[in-house]
Amino acid sequence: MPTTTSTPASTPSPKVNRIGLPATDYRGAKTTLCAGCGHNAISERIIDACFEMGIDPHRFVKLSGIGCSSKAPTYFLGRSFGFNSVHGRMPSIATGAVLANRTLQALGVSGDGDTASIGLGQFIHLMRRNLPLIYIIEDNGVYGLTKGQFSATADLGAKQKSGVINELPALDTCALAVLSGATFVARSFSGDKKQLTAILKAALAHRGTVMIDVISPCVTFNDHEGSTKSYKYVLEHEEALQEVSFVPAFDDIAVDYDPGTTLDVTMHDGSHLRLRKLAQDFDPSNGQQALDVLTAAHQSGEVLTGVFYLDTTKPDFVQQLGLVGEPLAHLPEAVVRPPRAVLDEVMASLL
Amino acid sequence: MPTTTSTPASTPSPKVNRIGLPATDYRGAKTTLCAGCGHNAISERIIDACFEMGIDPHRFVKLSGIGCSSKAPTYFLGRSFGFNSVHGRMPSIATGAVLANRTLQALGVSGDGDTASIGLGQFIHLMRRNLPLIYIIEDNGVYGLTKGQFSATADLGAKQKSGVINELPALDTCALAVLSGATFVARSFSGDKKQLTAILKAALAHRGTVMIDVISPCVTFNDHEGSTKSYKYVLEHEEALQEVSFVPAFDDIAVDYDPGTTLDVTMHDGSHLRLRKLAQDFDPSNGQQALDVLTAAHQSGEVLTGVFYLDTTKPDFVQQLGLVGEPLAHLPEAVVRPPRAVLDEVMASLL
Amino acid sequence: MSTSTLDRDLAPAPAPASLLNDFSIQVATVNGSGSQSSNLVLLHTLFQMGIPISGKNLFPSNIAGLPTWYTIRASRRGYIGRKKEIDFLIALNPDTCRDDVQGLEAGASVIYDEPLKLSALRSDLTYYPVPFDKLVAPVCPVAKLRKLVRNMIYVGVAAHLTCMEMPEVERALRRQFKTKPKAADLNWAAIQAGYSFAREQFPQPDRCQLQRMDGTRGQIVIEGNAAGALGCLFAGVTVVGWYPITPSSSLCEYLIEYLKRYRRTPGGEATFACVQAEDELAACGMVLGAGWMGARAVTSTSGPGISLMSEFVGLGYYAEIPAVIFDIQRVGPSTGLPTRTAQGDLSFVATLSHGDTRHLVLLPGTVQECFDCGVAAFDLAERFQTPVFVLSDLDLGMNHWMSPPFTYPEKPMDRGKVLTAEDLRRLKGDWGRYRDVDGDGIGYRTLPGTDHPAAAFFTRGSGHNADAKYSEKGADYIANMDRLRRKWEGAREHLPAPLLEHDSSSGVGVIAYGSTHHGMVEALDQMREETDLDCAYLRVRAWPFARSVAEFVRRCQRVYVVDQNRDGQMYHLLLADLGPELGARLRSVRQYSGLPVDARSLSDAIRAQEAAARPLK
Amino acid sequence: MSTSTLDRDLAPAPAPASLLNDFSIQVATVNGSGSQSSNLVLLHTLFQMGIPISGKNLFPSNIAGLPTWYTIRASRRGYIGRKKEIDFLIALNPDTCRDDVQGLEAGASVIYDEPLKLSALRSDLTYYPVPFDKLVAPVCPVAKLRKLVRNMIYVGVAAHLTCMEMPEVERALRRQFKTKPKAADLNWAAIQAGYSFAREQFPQPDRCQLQRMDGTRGQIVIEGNAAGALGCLFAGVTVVGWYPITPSSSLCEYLIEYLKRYRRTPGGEATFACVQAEDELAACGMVLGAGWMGARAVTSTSGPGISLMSEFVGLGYYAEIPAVIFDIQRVGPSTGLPTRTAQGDLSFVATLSHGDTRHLVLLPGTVQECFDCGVAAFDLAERFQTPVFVLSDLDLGMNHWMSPPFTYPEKPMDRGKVLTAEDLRRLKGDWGRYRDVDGDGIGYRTLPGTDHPAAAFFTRGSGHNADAKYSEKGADYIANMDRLRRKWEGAREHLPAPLLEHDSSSGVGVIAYGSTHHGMVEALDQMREETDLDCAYLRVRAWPFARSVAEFVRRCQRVYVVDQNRDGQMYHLLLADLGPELGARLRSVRQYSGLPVDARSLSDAIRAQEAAARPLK
Ligand SMILES: Cc1ncc(C[n+]2csc(CCOP(=O)(O)OP(=O)(O)O)c2C)c(N)n1
Ligand SMILES: Cc1ncc(C[n+]2csc(CCOP(=O)(O)OP(=O)(O)O)c2C)c(N)n1
Ligand code: SF4
Ligand code: SF4
Ligand SMILES: [Mg+2]
Ligand SMILES: [Mg+2]
Repeated sequence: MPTTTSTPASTPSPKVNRIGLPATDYRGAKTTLCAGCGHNAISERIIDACFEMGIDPHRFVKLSGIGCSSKAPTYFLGRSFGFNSVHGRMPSIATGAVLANRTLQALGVSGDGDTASIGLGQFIHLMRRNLPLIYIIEDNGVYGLTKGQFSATADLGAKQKSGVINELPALDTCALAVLSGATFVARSFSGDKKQLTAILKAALAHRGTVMIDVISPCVTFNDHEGSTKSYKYVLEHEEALQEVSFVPAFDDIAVDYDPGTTLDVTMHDGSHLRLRKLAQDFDPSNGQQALDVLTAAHQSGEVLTGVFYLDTTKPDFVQQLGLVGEPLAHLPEAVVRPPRAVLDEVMASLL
Repeated sequence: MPTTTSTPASTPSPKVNRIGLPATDYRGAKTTLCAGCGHNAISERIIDACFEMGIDPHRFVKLSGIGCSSKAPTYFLGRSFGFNSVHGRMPSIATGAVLANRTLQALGVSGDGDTASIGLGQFIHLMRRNLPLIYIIEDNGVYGLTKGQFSATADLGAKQKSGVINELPALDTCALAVLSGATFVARSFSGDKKQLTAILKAALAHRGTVMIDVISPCVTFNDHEGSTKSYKYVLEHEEALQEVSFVPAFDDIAVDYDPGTTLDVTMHDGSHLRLRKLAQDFDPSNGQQALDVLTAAHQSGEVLTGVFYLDTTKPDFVQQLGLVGEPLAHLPEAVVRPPRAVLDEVMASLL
Repeated sequence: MSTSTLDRDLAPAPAPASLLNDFSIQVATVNGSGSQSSNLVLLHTLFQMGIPISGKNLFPSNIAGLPTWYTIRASRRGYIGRKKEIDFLIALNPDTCRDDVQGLEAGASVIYDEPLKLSALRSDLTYYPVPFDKLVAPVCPVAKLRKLVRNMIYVGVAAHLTCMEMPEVERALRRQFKTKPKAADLNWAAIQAGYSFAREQFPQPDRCQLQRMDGTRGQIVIEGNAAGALGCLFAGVTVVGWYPITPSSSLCEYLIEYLKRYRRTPGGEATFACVQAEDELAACGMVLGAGWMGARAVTSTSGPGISLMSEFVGLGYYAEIPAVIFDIQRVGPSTGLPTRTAQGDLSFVATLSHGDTRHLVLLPGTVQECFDCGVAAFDLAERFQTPVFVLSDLDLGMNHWMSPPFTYPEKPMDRGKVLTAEDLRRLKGDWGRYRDVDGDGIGYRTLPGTDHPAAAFFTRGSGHNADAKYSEKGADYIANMDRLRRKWEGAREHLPAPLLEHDSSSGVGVIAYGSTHHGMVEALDQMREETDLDCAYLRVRAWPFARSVAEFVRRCQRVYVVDQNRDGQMYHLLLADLGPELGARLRSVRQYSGLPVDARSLSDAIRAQEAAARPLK
Repeated sequence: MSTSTLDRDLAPAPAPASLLNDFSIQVATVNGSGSQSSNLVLLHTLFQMGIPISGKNLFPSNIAGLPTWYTIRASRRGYIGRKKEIDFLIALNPDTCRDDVQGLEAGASVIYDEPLKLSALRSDLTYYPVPFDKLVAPVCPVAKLRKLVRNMIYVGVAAHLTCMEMPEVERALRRQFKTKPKAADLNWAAIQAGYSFAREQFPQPDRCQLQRMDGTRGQIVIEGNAAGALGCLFAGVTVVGWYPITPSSSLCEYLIEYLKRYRRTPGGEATFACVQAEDELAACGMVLGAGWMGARAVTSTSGPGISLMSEFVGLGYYAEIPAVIFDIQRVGPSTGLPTRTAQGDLSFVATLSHGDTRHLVLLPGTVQECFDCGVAAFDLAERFQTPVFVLSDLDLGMNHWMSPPFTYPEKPMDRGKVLTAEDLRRLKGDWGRYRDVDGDGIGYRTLPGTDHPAAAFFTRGSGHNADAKYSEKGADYIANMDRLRRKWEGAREHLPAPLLEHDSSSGVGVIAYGSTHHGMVEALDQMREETDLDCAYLRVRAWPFARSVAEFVRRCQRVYVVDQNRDGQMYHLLLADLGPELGARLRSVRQYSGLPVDARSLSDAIRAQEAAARPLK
């Protein structure tokens, strides 16, 4: 079965991309994260995906909370605006930003502590609104920046470096996202270059909330024996739901695929997400089934990756609100300040 | 199939209950809620259940957030301590209170706004800890006390009195509770005296987090045509998953039941929760299945009631923390202030 | 039915001049009983008769069944603050009627529901027993409507007793029921029934009398929250993030109404986005996100919401993001008295959030200023790149105020220092977000989406240098903090200026702010007229203070600072700002019962302190 | 290997007296490189030699790879504040070494990694180039361990140059690696390698010299957060709700360690509950819930967490619930500089939350007081039934301080006014939660579970009367608020009293608080010794202030109030409290670079202001 991806793995990247920018224009400041941190690999994948998709950096915004993960946006797409806000509250900042300028592509980066502990309410409400945004959780099961305490995605029974055992069940952010209304829900692994890049590209083509939980080992505090978010554990327990590939709309290649084994989803921009079935028969348009496989994986201790849920039909929040096409932020005075007659009318009604 | 319940419906309440208190000792201050408010009916059911179970009022505590619903604890069990805290944060207050005195029975009362909007994060984290507590959401789909704005449990397409349509999907608090780790999850209706009383009694017999979402119409702001939380709508769309009855441990009656159609669950205190199957074959020990029926009901617009999930084996938070049996709050100085030798030991290690 | 059947000639003769167009009517009912329509009919009738009025609703934190008092004040001298004494009581609430009656001054009048049998309570009042149920039955055959219509009876009774012009009553009523002519007819019948009954039963006119005058021409009646909402509308707000809370909700609810009506493109698209957030933290975050993006964004809340916004406001201050936050104050601390008024958030808001912060705080004192501050706040937020607070309160925000019509904003919108792609080309990309190019502490910003390779910068609440790069250097931190302080100092003369409401050479001054103004004006007259104490009066309208505040204090020997809070928050802000030397002239006057401040309490309090300071003539 | 192979006789001769036991060593590395063990070996060696020391870690808000500086100060006079000048630099960070060297005063010494080639930078320093990689290789054959062991080389080099006693170095090292003898041996070999190398290469002794003295006998070395945790342990805390945040996390982490170790029943059951909450709101809520239930509960946080706790703290104040909240302050506003120190939350915390609030704030200045305040805070919280804040900071909380051992709390726990079932029977159930029976503003409370029909009451953050019934009455509100204020006023003399650290009749005074104390003590000596300016020094240890603060100010003409924040927060609290007359004597001195305040900057600042006030002799 031929599948195609546009990850650098299969085709060497050209000097410049389709909008004429070199890959270096997608890089950011030098990382200050630990060498080997999963978050750095995710930054690389974001750089790859944006470069290859020909994203215009100045039409891209990066938002984050607080944590090692939330620092990451400084280290990619340096030519894009970034906002490193406060702990757990990126979703609301992003909501305001996206509504104020619907024409930009927004990427939110969060950590598992940032999202599943302090930020849980905002996270779910963002999903519920289907705000057009890519939301990435760089998920290491611990609070990296505050030195290794368990987060709410730490698995039951996982062991801390100090030997302490986690006695609480993990919150599954993918299941929560499906349940709450996100329209594109996936899980990947920072070390899975091919899958993560393909998912990120598809995310860039989606209109609505994309929630990607990326398992991203913390080499300093959570990469030891007994951790369920270590490189070793994930490599041994990763189970891909599908083989994910992405054909961008501008790559005008007709590629054969077998509809019996591969599902082709046409994205909003005309590109194609191709999901080749692996173990099980799985329909990503069925939220119910998504919850099923997630619950099952949870019980078996598997790290299930892939695209769990995808709905390309649901209106996003900007559409729901019926916003004008131009950015609200840039509407001129003549449009946003009603004329004198309106004030007169209102005053007259109060006489 | 004979089933028995100890609700007043089937057996007239005696003058005093098994601990010798009259029903009036379970009443509270005169309600200041609107006449006909569902919340008042829930208060009545709580009074019934506590009276019939012979709960000792002084060993019972009531906690709430802010809202019409959160005012309700003033109107039942006036002889119990109550704490009307701040909006959406009852779970953390309850957590501290329960840990400080594990020997009291705690009941948390919240609203759908209180829980599913501002309080969502705390709600889920309480479920995750399986704190021994009965958590009741008096769910009317609106913010009653602030005059009728939609809450996050308002159904997609529900109509406000002013005609505004809700465009966001409802959060299903039962599904969230199941997903997060609560060990007893149910939904009922303020108007369903028999079911609600039986569930409340079972709740009093459970050890762990009990989450009961009670649909409770707001007669002032959400009882009109177009509402999906009106008396009319719920009466027309309620679908009971099971016929629920409860046999308390102290009611030493052996009652026959057909295990083919009725599931008997032995609760922590030796009492029995009897669930007689109605439409479908349903196993409340299976969280997966709970999510399935909830999702299905959601899609069909049904108000599905009953006990969705029940796990009588999981240790609660107090057990997990390995607390002493006596209330932490009352441990004497000799127990909580280590002796001088301990300070000497620590000081010696720092020399 | 027309009003012509009611004969003006039969109306009682005018009462003693003292209470002519100068008294207060209080309607004591149960909330949820629908009396608000009747009260508004009364209010508008007086207003239409040219009599200056104000209407204040004292309601419980509850939806139905608890005591509520609506007080209408008529004041021929134009006082619109609360009057302490009730001259005319309409007692309909069985739970409170005894207390209500006992609380009256001798000589007051009482309309009451006959079965309540109140006339035995005191002998120094004038009683008008009215059999409401008997009167309403024939007027309103549908029994379940009677509860609502019943309240109109007292409108008719009061109209007769106080000599309202019935055509104006009818006009007020029909205005009230504009969209429901049937209901209007029904209610009009009830009014007439009350009127006729009173005319027969109480031929003697009451001492509270009304007479047409020319005190309201061209004026409007509006709530401060509606005024604030209009301010936002005309400020060109585009993003609204809010969470319901009394007494703030109506600001956003009005705003949404206005936006829906006046801010759609011809194609019906919205030029605004309103989001009911999941809580106040989120509402504030949305506003900051939108402000960062370059939109004019607003939220409105009350005390508990302010507390919850603390962390985000600190971010806005330190990352320098425009935001407008209305705080419609209610009585704190904690949940406090959600339906009572106070000025208790002032000092908390002024330096909200951990670390050294100083915000811009506007203090509207009238509904017109709620409008003006609404407009100005956005200009200031964008000019100073910082959160701007508008501190209103329940009294100002939710009560009915008479006001001159608002004036259309003449100044074009000030979008502050924003560099476009063109600017950046001109500068050859050499710019830094937090550089103090103009020496006013205000940097230039670019907006996301600006098409220039050097446009982007990284916004953060952590340490940064003048070029918006992450920095932990002490020197960068100090430079940044000092610049922020400079920026704030520089705002003093750009905020709504203090108003010298009344000048005097007595050496005694008062400083008040916010809704206190209305009681203050009247209290000043009282002191001048009753005891010859002529205080100069400066009304402060913003923090940080303009230099003229110090000048005012310098010209006085003693300055009474009036606060509606326990701890004298404005007094302390002034003391801190003026320093000990001038600050020694300040005296604190505090009122914090939760009721709108009244002139009598104010003048009593000031006179008492002044008497201690020096014997009055 | 024993130390006997190292011959003390070969050690260089003592240096000029001026730097004998009186200098600072700064180790500049990259964080995550494991240098902290080496630094602690140095610190403890000096301490064991009887030389007063302090150790300060200046680290980035990041986990690995960024510049970090650890500074050890030896002070024969016992000064343990930060010293501004670095006398001895160990430069290992290629990214900062040039700046580090340029920042030195003339005459300083530099150990550096030879490849960095620093000696060309300046000619007025003494350089000790050390080939770290070459030296470590033979000592540590396992390549991947070298990164860690490498840092021990500089211990050996410095030991030789400054004449440390090698047996004490070894003792300090083995203490450090108590549980890992193999690692100890390896590291010891590295130290010796450094020592031998230095002895050969640098026979000349450095001017920074150490010599055994008797300045640390019986003392301990501890971080303030560990001390605070011990305070909680001995206060009998039972419920801990917390959320990680720098620089506060270690307090709860230490506390959890101590509780696990010392607070289990013989059967292994926990007499405590620690919960890592989902955020600071929840942490604070848990503390209030537990406090309401009658438990001693604590949380610890830093600025952002304080902001988030605002709403709950207002509830605690108004509903009168005991709670202990540590704020280990870092540099704000917003995220600010999470790993730098400040006193910037003081005024925010003092009146935290909307509405009129006033809290009890303890201000420990030493690690011992972190312990003592830890104990006292719980007594005060239960006595006054209110949240009590303990304001520490990063400097005090996370740095290493020498201190006398802590003293076991002699006073039994004060659980405050709690009525038991028996009490209620005696009172025949006639009590009211908020009645002011004793005239001190403090009511009696009952605890949930109390077995008496009249025991239960309803706790709420909304209006209530003296019997804890819901009330919206103005009179109830005022009575309650006035009582709360009375209660707060009454606490003045029950909080840790101001300490007159130094008296003088010069008429010039200083007031400082918190970690500023250590720089202050030294600055006073500097001023006295260098310019004959002998300031009296009052150290304030709590808010509200005891009356002795006013007495102190009254005895002075000018009082310098030292704050580690931009806006002079303590200055303003004092001005507000003392009033304008006495307040006029106050002068504000502010230091806010994020570094622990040093004596030189303080004495310079005070002298400059004092010179302007009157010429110094
Ligand atoms: C309000 C608030 N509380 C606490 C902190 C401290 N803090 C910084 S990062 C962090 C946790 C980060 O964990 P996560 O989101 O998982 O990111 P990671 O570092 O693991 O990538 C915490 C608790 C903070 N900055 N703000
Ligand atoms: C922090 C805060 N925000 C807002 C409010 C205002 N408020 C009071 S009750 C309420 C909503 C209550 O809705 P719900 O929980 O559904 O209770 P109901 O009244 O419908 O029973 C709100 C928003 C508040 N008290 N505190
Ligand atoms: S501490 Fe962990 S999460 Fe943080 S940068 Fe290092 S490896 Fe990454
Ligand atoms: S407003 Fe609605 S929720 Fe509130 S008391 Fe009335 S009926 Fe109940
Ligand atoms: Mg993490
Ligand atoms: Mg509700």
